[in-house]
Amino acid sequence: MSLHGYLTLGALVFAIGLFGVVTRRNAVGMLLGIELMLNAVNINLVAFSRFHADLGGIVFSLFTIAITVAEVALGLAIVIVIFRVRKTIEADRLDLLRG
Amino acid sequence: MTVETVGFWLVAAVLLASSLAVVLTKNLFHAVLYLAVALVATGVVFLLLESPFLFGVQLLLYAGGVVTIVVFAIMLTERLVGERITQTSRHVVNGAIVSAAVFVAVVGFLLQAGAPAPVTERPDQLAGLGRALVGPYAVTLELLGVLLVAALLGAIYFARADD
Amino acid sequence: MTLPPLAQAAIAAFIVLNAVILMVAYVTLLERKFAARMQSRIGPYYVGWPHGWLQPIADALKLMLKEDVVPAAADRWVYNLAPIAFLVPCVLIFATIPFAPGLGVADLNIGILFFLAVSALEIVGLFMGGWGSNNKYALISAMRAVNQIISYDLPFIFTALVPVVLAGSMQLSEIVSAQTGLFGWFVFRAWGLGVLALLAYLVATIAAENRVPFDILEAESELVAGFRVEYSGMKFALIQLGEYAHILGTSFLGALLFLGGWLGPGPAWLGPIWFLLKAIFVFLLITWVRWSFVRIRVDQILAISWKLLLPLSIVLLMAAAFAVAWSGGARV
Amino acid sequence: MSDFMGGLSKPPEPPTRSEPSRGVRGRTRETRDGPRGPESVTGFGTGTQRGGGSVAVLRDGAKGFWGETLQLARAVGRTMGVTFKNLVARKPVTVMYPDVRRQYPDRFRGVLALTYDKETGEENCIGCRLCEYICPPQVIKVEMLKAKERNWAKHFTLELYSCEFCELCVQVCPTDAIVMLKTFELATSDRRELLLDKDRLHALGLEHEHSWATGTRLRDMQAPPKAARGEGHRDGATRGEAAVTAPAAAAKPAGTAALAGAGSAEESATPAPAAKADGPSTAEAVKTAAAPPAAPGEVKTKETAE
Repeated sequence: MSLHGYLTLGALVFAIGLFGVVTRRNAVGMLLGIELMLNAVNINLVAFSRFHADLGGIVFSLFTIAITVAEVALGLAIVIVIFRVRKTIEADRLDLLRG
Repeated sequence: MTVETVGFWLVAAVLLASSLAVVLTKNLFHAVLYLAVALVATGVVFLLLESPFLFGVQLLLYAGGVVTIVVFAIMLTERLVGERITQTSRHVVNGAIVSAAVFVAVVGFLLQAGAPAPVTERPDQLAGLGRALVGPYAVTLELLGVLLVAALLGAIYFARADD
Repeated sequence: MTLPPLAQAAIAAFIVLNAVILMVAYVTLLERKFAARMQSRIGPYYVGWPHGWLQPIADALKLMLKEDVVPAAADRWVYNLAPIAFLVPCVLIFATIPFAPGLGVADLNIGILFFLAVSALEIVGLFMGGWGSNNKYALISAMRAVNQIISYDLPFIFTALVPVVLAGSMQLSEIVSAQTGLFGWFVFRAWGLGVLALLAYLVATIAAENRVPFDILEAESELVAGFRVEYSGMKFALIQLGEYAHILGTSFLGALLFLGGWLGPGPAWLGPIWFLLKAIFVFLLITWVRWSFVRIRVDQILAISWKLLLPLSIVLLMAAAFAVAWSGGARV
Repeated sequence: MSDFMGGLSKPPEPPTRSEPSRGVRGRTRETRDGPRGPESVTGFGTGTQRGGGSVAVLRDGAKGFWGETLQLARAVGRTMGVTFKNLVARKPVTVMYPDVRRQYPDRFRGVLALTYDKETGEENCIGCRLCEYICPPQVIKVEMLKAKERNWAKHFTLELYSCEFCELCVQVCPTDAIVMLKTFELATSDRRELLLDKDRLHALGLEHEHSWATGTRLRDMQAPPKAARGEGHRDGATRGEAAVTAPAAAAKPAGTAALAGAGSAEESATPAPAAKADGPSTAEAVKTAAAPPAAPGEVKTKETAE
């Protein structure tokens, strides 16, 4: 399989994740979309690393994975706080700053 | 058709189908389960790319960790028992247009670039990774540690019981 | 005639799978006998002479013949898939365990990482079952399970990494071969670090497998049977099988990491038997704990993890790394 | 403020939501922390001194992190030592039940049955309905068949599925007709089979070994001193319908009548001694009614004093 195959796969997953982030109303649903996008990025990084015989890509995707876990933990903590305060996690209803 | 090619198409199909299910399915819990499938499929893609170590990390942190946390959040924020948790989507057409545009742009770049020659020599990945993490990327690793601590503190601060 | 490597691997996997299932069946008998003696009872006795050795077979038959009840309000797909999603990782962990030099499905060079990663997937099947049943008890159980797994996976991983640091390899066969010699097992090595690590490993194992005293997620007195309360017949059997396979797998891993795997006196062919004996020793240790204690509270479980076990395991890991660095790669 | 291991030695804290407000909580915390002194610095208090009503589950004396860890280790060792001792040192006590039967104790309270007279071979039950009256879950139904020599039970049904095995029916039976058996084996897949009629009860009585207790024996055991009988008799006979409907009982030794009176006295809730006993069990009430004659007088003086 050529590098292009993996990159196209990554791009497709990225697009699907983007679609999820844009269209979901639920905050958790949006987070899931972000997860997909980050995954797509990882596929790209690892594919480049493999086809250039450079470990940098793998190191980077390791960092990405670690950061993603932190991001998810933090994001969900925020979601839980929002739920406590507003009793909903629908993004459209979180309009406290709208004035 | 080598084993790798067959495997790639299979995994790609699973990955794309489950990703689509993540963003399209109505039930939030099902979406998380599909995400787990997608993450495992991504791990298998890593295997195909000869990075078994990353496969392990992916399973351990993503499928074992992230999915668990998300499920926990869902259980905390939704009234579950006796009720179906549904989530609707908005601006589906616009979203599809945007993501399709992004995809086309990326693939456009890809088409212009030439494919690099596949490399044949394979260094010992595990040892190389270890050396890389404490060698050229040592500072990054430390920064990552700081970031994780900060994130942990932040999560605890946000999610603490308000007393 | 030589078979292609894929077919060889498939045959090996098939043999290991069946051996695992058989072992799991008899491990349940062992546990029941052991527990019975601890409580001055006899345990299974009637099915099969002597001492009810056919009991596991009878149990399996009974579970297979039982009616399979699906709750009307269950989330059908999730509910039906959950036992499989639970069982597969639990059995898959045996794929990477070598039972003797060269005897095993795959001796990966990331063996232990594979083991930990796959056993972390078990939780997915667990909360699928808990959620899919559409039952309050099952759901509460799943929430508690998630809570507990998040808390105990980290100490479990860190303690399992101590032998990795000492041996300097993630490959399980390498870890074993680093333990040769008199008092070469990692329990005895590294100035007592090994014993502490084994103890921490055992506690984390018990907690990660949700056994008493950490079994809040199936607490019979409050949650009936936890996440599997709605399961019956074959699906219940699959869940039980997975649970015991997981316990057995971690016992094997413990024997391999700390007790020198197949090393022992006698000729080489005794190796797998030594290994099995050591694994059963670890399993009996866990069982002993299980039948000695009462369940402890949720907050205590979390406190033990975060305030005692996690710092301890991190300190152990760091100490092991320092010891290795201090000796400059020599045997610690 | 964190207690080591969630405070193994204290009950869980009350939910924080019930706290009135942030300010109040803050203040109470300060006052709580105050007297604890230097221990609170370590962050691993024992928890035994915290709050007012905390109960020390573990023994006092475990101070600080290491103290509690040591205590925990000791406790673990002790617990596992007990089970280990059981494992190696003690023989199993299991009785292989269907093959080997345990010797039941003499006063085993098992399934109920009706008896025949040993000499004449007649049914003992005279249909007096005392057991029906005294039965707390009301599972016995008796219908009397009047006859010349003696009375008979026309129907006698016992709903064993609701029986609580209190033995009161045995205790009041004037003719020792109903007894308990040294068996419990009545498992069935049909609830209706537990609705025992007269024939079945008699059959059971022939089938299994009887328990020690019969009405006569139990009453002899609890009988008051001789002087008390007259008083108890009059008390029971004048009050309560049980005594009226049980002429046979009245003819029996006086203790029986006293018992019958006690049963009815409790129902009518008159200020008799029996009614004073706020009923842990009817047997208790029976005993009180059959108490020495001084008892009613005592009660009366008590009432006048009040």
